[in-house]
Amino acid sequence: MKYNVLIGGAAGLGIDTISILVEKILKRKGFFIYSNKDYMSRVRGGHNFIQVRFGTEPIYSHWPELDVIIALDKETVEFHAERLCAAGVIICDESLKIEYSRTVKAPLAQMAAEVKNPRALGSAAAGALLKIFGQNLELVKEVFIEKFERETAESNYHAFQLGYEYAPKYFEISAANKDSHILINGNAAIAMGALAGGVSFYASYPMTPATSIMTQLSMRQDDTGIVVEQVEDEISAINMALGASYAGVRAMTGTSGGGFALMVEALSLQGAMELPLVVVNSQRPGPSTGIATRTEQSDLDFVLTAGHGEFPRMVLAVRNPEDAFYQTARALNIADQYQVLVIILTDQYLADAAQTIEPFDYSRISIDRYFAEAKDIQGERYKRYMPTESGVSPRIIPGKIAGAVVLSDSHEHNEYGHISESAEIRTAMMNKRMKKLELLAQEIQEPEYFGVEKPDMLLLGWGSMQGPMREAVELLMQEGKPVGALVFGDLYPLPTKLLKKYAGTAKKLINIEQNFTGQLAKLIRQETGIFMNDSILNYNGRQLDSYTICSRLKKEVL
Amino acid sequence: MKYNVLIGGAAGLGIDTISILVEKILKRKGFFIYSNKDYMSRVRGGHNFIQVRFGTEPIYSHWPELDVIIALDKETVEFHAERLCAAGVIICDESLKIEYSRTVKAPLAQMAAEVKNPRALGSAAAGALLKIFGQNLELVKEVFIEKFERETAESNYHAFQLGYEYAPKYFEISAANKDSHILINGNAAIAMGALAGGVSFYASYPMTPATSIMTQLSMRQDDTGIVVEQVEDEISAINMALGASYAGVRAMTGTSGGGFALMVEALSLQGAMELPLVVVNSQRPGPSTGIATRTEQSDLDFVLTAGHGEFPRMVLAVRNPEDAFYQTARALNIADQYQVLVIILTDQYLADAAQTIEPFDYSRISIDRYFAEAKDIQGERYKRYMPTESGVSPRIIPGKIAGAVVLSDSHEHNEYGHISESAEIRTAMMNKRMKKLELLAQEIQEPEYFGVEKPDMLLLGWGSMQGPMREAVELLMQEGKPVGALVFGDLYPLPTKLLKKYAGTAKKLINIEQNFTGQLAKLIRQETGIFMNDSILNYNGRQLDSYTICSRLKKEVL
Amino acid sequence: MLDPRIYDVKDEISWCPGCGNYNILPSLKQALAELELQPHQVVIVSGIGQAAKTPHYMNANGFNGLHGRAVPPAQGMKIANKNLKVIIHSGDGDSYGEGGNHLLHGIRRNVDITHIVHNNQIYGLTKGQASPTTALGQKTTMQFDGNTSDPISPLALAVSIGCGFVARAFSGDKEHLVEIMKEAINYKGYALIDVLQPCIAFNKVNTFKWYKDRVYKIDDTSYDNSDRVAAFQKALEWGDNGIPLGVLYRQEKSTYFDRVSYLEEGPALVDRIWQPKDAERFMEDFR
Amino acid sequence: MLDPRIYDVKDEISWCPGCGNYNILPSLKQALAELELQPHQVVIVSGIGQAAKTPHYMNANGFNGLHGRAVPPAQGMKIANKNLKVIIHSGDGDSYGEGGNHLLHGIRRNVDITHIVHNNQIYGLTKGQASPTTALGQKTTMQFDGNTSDPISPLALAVSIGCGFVARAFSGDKEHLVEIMKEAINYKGYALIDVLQPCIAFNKVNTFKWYKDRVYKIDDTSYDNSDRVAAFQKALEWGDNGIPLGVLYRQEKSTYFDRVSYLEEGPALVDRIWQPKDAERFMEDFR
Ligand SMILES: Cc1ncc(C[n+]2csc(CCOP(=O)(O)OP(=O)(O)O)c2C)c(N)n1
Ligand SMILES: Cc1ncc(C[n+]2csc(CCOP(=O)(O)OP(=O)(O)O)c2C)c(N)n1
Ligand code: SF4
Ligand code: SF4
Ligand SMILES: [Mg+2]
Ligand SMILES: [Mg+2]
Repeated sequence: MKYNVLIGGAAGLGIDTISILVEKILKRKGFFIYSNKDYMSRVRGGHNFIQVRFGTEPIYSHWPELDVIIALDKETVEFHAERLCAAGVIICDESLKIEYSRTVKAPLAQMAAEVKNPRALGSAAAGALLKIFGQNLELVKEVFIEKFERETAESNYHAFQLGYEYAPKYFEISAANKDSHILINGNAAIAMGALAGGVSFYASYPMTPATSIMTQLSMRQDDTGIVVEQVEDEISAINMALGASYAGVRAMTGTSGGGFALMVEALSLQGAMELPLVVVNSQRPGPSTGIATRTEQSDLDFVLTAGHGEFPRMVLAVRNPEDAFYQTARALNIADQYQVLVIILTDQYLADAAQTIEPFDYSRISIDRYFAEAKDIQGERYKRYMPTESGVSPRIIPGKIAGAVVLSDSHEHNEYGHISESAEIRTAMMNKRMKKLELLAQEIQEPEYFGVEKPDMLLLGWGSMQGPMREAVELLMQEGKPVGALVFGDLYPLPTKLLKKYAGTAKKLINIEQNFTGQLAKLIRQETGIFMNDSILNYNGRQLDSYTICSRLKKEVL
Repeated sequence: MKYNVLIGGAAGLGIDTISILVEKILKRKGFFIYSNKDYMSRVRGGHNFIQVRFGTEPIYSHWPELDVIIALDKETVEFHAERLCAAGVIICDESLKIEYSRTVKAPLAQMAAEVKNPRALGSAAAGALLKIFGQNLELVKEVFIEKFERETAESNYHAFQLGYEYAPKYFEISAANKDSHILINGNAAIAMGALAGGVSFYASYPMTPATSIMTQLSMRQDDTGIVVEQVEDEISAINMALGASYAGVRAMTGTSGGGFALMVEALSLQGAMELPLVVVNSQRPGPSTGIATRTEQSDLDFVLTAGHGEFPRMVLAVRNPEDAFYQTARALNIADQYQVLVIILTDQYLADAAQTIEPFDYSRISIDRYFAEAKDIQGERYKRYMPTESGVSPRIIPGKIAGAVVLSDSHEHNEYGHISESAEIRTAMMNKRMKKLELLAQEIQEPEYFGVEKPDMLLLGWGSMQGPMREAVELLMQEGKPVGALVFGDLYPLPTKLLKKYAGTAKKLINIEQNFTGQLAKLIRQETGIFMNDSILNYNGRQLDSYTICSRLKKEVL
Repeated sequence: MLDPRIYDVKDEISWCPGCGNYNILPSLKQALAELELQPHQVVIVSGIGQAAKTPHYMNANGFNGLHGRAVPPAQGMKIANKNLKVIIHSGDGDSYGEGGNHLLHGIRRNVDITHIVHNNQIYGLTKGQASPTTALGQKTTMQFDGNTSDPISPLALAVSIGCGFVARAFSGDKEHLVEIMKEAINYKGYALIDVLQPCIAFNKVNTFKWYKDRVYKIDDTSYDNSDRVAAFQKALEWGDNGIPLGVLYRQEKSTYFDRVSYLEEGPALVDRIWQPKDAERFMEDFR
Repeated sequence: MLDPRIYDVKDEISWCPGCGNYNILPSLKQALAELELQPHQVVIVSGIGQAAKTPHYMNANGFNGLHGRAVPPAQGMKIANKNLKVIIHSGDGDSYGEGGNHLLHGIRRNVDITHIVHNNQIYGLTKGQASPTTALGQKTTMQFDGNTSDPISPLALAVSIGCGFVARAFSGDKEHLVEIMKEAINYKGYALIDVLQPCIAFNKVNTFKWYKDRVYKIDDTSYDNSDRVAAFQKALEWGDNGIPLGVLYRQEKSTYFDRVSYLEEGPALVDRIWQPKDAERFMEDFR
């Protein structure tokens, strides 16, 4: 059983606070949660909303039909009332002129006034909501105490109680289990993965929807002894990270497409210097500034070949908060092991979508640095780019071994790192570097598969489409459709085993992507010659949900 | 009949002057010329050389076998003597200790001393060369008068005469025709095309091998009234060009891969604003600084998708100086007509390779600006992004029409250019912009084809590979091989008519590229599903010649 | 004088109620109207940020480009059409952070444009991180333990590069702001105005009151604003000892147009008359 | 003192014979040797250009990065390992042109690095175009009718941003150069040395003789280099009236390490001890 609540209003009215309260309380009561955000690029005004889905089974994505709307303003009702299901309820302040019959017009402002805290209006609304879903008050007060300062906790909890008392009960749902989950969004999970993976240096410039990765790290820098540096521009961010990587620490940077574009020259520097580096691109709709606070998957083909000249790289997309955690830690290891660039793709949808998941298993994470030691360095002069069978040269930390100096160079260079224009050395160095692509191909993880054993219709997607596609497959299977979905995490080198297996027998291949040109389909064509038969593409800045996927499949494809 | 001369020495010794003299004189005498440069990234010292091929038939490329070496230092002989053909001759100063039998050890330094101009040594060597090829002195003096200041012209010509008198005659060649050609390299031809095409503003930052485009324009800015601005960085170059384009002038910028990387964010701005823009990327070996003064074709896949988000673009590669001229002028028109980005790819080989070609036909060039006028603007408020059937909106020059203001925006916007986050407007604007890809597809020119009517073996290449591949096909056809070559100029949208025609019947498809990963092959796979059977790839910074292509084909493929 | 309302547009403004930007916008309209400039003669150029939304809130030509990159297109369009009045409106992060290099070299190039910085000493649009003018040690939504970089003095910086018009205004003093804007727009060359602008949402230190309590107007009778060293000294004044408002430095110098003489003397570049055949003569160089 | 020859490498140097860079290289070796720094304790960081080839001509750790981007990696590696002596050697184009923004913000950040600019007032490696320090009107291989931008005074710029160590030296005066280098390397914070360096190939105006005839050493007894306004005035001195050499401005101030106290107090970041399990406690925030 699942319910879906929308909390809407202008920026600055406090929908965030309501959703945090509601999510935390429902989580503590043992429900599964999935919440996602839809907000405008402004600080006050406009129209923002958060959708909180909760229920007794795991939830992987958002959903269009609403059971309850908490409307902090009239627009919220105007924009979303049509999505209310038949039994749906609206909660709002009594002052709003709303016609809809099943509306709980509570004196929310008055309740806030009663507790002498005008900002506690949202807590009153949260109280009404909890009552509507027939929840008791167990575990609630604790959440207020955690979230607010002492005095405001009192007044907010009081307002909550008033709202709770006022509202009728509409729905019946109770959680079967005790809460054992964490509730975390994609960006926080990346930050947690980076911390677990031993990142020591994160240089970045604020850019939505990547900023919160930096914030999550920054708030813990004291505690961990890492350095999080906000720099003057993205060019500095990546070059500074490369400098730190050269000096031997795990370094990382993150940004969105426009900032990533500014990093492109230095991606290629990574290629020449063979310094481990992890770069996160949290995508939003382009081109250019586009829509700053919305979602898209349109940077895949860009990041696959970003950078002048040729050098190996790995590109992966994270699919949900759990994946984001483990993959970030994995990326740091791969970058170190092969001295390569690893690009992590995420997007605004995932960045801001919070999900209840199993607690991270830290024993699954290791920090593998692959440094050479004094005894491993052959000969008298250290060869930073020593030819080896694998293409990976022994790397040391500058300053740690007396007598050994480390020379890294952006030009073509010989094994010592010295500039060289020799045709032979050039060819050898290109071969050495590009050979790592073979090693990376061995590291590659196959896409996740959901569906029947032999699907007639194979859906293909990547990254944040995982949740919606997983749910869509479930819905279609319930209708008896012979369907399956491959959702790629690792994208380059492209894993092709499962792809070839399922594509070999499926009658229809359909890529589902949040972009215009079908970038995954293009990559698959390029790497395998496999063509899609059809595609579901969406590029309006909002994530497709499983419902829409199913109905578009039926309308456009089936 | 063709001969091949190499002029070699350290940077700063004056090999440029010798080659200019030799090329000009031979040209004036009615020979066809093809010369190319191989130089190091330094101002003095090292080893540089220029190869000058000349003959009685058109020449399309360089050639490995040498007939004459002018050696200004010993290294020149050490490095290149093995390439001398049996009848080959070396010219050098008597002081050089050289063992080779057919060496004209002339007292070049002494001749220079005799004319009281130590820098005239090269002219003496040029004189010796002319004599060796049995040329008379007709039309020679004029070249000295043109090239040097009054007094130095005298002394240099005198030195030339001394060298001429000293040397014996070795070869017999005479030109059939009067000189009617121009002798121009790829970068100068791009600049000439830009001037003919009415470029008014060129903003750029020096970067080899693109700098000489700016130099060629800069030296004529007074004369033409255009503005050539050297800016602080490449980010400024492209943004300034976009500002100028917004204001209504034809604007262009040029750089090499590293500078292009810095422009990537603004490419995407072009996409959002729909401002006409032409960007030249003159390629050199990467990754990163790579080898600054050498050649490569490794930025194709990079420029195809450079920029975050999705927007239409056209990518073309110029194939020789003649092509460079016409294509640059064409690019400026296409950019204006569709308000798109046109990326022109060239490379160091072509940038510095001079060829005798038919004079440019200026009557073939037109400057078509496609501006709307006051009467074309419907309604009261100007809609910069008015929806139209074609996707191209009427564009006006800001400031020219009282009452009409032009708003260009990097965000997603409505038809007026105002920020919008609406899902509907977003979708409509994406559709509008991307629709231009269909228009561009109609503009696309098919690749050039050389070879037999139904080739068994089809070679595929692009850009500067045209000359070497054309000659390679001729050589293979002389051997009776059923071979053909498609050389792409327009690359994106990819023209596929001839490709499908020839690929349909050929038994072997082989891409020949100056890169590691076979980027054209990848593009063809992606766009058509056609896979190559084999490839000849070279990435040592030196351009493949036809001889090497043929021998590698025989060794690796046939 | 024109009616400033010709610059109005109906589109909704998305700044927070109470934001300092609300005073700058009408000041600009007022200044332009007083200068008798029509909307189509003016271009408002910006980067990205709250301040950088200004082109959307004006009926004038507008170019809302990339974060940090307002200066290059502004120069490009002025060079292309010298008849346009080109005015940059952008934030402190945009102008001094991401765009620092263009400011530096824009001043050197001395194209005749006006650069108005809405300096709220914070990154507003991205929700409160430190900007290049945020005080050392100030806590923000990103710098939890306080900002670790020294703030710059934008005016001292501009004076050091030789900017010929360097001024400061306060969004809370509209009349003065309008006067400074007019003077800057009329100045021939690169003119920089740093406008103190409270961000009520994210800068809880440099509030309206904080500025109001500290700003004072330079005394034109005793202060010689053509003295570069004195201007530098004045530009360093900040904080509790007072924050000077006014034109701190003014120097007439040759502009880009003086230096590229055919631009100064001839028609605007956009009006250049040119046919392909006009370029044919350059082929002679390759004969 | 160490033997400066431990810094020698055998690889060929590709600078033009007679280039001013030839004096800077041994000065650096001398300074490092006198400071008893071993090659593995030092990193030479550079961008791209003739000056930027320095890391290749030294037996020390080296990072020869991107054009204009020497400052960011230098800061990154110093933050990562505070035990390294990080010294930037790069050109005027690199440091003040393409890299201008990083200089500005590097100074603000005040990481303890030394930035030595080989200022030949020209782009050497790319064959003679104007740099940000080329004189207005000077003809070059690109500016055929003369440079149209005002040159900057790098020292005035650095003083204006509050750089705590701002000096000028001349490649023709090795002894003085070595002394300045030593002082800069020992200084705690961002130290900038602008070294006048004749480019014999492309700058025919600012020749060895041109510099030689104009440079003079600041008189330490009468000049107070802790006075920022005086330093600014001194920094503006240029050309026929004399070019001052020496430490124009010196101010002790808190460095980046002082501001991020656990870096100052703890081990170097590269020696941080950390296990995945150490991060487990942060999961509590998501319960
Ligand atoms: C390349 C790039 N990096 C980062 C951003 C995100 N961004 C948008 S506005 C802004 C800061 C704005 O601060 P400021 O210029 O001071 O303007 P304010 O909002 O304070 O008026 C940032 C970092 C971006 N749009 N582009
Ligand atoms: C992004 C980028 N743009 C341009 C270049 C080309 N480039 C290399 S060095 C240089 C200028 C060097 O001038 P300067 O820094 O003064 O050094 P110098 O050679 O005079 O010592 C330029 C423009 C480059 N390598 N990278
Ligand atoms: S965030 Fe600050 S600068 Fe932005 S609109 Fe709100 S008050 Fe103004
Ligand atoms: S070009 Fe100039 S700076 Fe470069 S090595 Fe030669 S003299 Fe020195
Ligand atoms: Mg700001
Ligand atoms: Mg220089």
